[in-house]
Amino acid sequence: MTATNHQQASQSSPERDVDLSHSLFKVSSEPLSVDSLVAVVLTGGDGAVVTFVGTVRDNHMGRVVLALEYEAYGGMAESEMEHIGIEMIERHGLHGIAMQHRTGKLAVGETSVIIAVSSPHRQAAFAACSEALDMLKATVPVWKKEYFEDGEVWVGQGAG
Amino acid sequence: MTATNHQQASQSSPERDVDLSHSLFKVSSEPLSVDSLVAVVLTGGDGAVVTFVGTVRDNHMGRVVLALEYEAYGGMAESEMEHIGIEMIERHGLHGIAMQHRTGKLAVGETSVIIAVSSPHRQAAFAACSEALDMLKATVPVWKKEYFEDGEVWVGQGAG
Amino acid sequence: MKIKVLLFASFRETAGLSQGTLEVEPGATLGDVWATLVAEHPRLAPHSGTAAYAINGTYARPAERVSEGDEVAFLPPVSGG
Amino acid sequence: MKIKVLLFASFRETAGLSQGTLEVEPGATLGDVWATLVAEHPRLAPHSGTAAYAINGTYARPAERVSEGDEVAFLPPVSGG
Repeated sequence: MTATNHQQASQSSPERDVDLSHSLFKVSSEPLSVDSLVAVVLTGGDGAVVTFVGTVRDNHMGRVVLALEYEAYGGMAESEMEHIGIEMIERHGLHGIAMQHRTGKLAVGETSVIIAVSSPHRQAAFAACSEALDMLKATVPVWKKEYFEDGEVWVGQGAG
Repeated sequence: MTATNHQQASQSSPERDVDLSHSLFKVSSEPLSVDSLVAVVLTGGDGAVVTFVGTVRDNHMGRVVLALEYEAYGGMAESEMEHIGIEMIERHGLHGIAMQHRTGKLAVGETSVIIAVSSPHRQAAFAACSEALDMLKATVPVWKKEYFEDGEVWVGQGAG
Repeated sequence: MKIKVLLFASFRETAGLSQGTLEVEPGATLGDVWATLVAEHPRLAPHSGTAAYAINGTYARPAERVSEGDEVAFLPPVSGG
Repeated sequence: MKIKVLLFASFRETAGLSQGTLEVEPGATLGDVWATLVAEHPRLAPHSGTAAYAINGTYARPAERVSEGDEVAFLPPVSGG
């Protein structure tokens, strides 16, 4: 059985009045571009964009990793990323935040996730990018399977 | 008189044994690309690349900024960036670091500087990128002129 | 009443099922839905302690009640990034 | 002896000169070179407290001696980024 994305409409946040015109929250199988996401979040009022680029590493816990496969609950993942984004915008006064996660099987060196945040000032941008990443790893419904030379395993899910 | 870059050969650092094969230190007038610098610093052993993208902001101290002009002591600037890069690699265990600064007159929204660092782990990458930026702003011989509607001024240099 | 159930990652592979429809009693909670699912797919039982629950794309607690036509998802510990 | 002098940004504009050659005494320090330069371009004088010095592309202190053919640069407070 192949991984599938279960899509649903991204939830809006009518309870808060946050400008998301320079923000983006997306889960898809398409390759990621940092420059594209920087262009999304940048406004004329910004002096700083900080980005995090997560890539497939060739090892984990001392074992050789051949590839990673990402599966997502697409609609909910985008909705959870939006919640994180709104919280970061409010807490750090960002002008924009983009969070995009790739799904499917990725080779070593390929990009799995990018977070880009724009802010008038660099300290807020670094803090928000780092916090958004921690929150993504804690709450956004995406799962990672590691492919080794002698098998495969879903990360952190116990015996399959 | 137009701004000129005074080039000299980039200094090597024979006193230290640091692998700079995934690092780059460059000052030039060409446009900057985040994806290009991510590709420079990324190795198969990395899971994290953090980048800082500095852009021209449309205001400063309450005044409307029309453009910025950057001038550099090119050879020395690249040499100072390399010193910073080596210090960051040694302190944070980075695999690579790229620092590229653009010179010339830039419009609002254009990118003036990019720093990209790669690391097996995200905390080191965030810390190193932020520290490298602070050091760049403190020691790398690059100067910024702000163009306002009613004049122009070199930043932080007193009366011209 | 009928609800839609989604499974992901190791849960999906363990049950051999990515989505399906379950018949549950009116007033059933998410915990009841999970118990019904585990009765059909006993190999999911070891995951009872780690599963997170969602209704219609939002995290929810086990005591939350489901309604006809809800989309209920059972989520292994997330590992994105 | 002859040395090469580079000026940047506000220093360059103030002196109306981006590079030139100065004749200084053997044994002259960077501070002496700056003083010679200020004598030729008095409008640089107000910047004496903020100028940083470099010899051949490396920061150096005012007491450092220069040698024939050195490239000496006087740097306003940097403002890159």
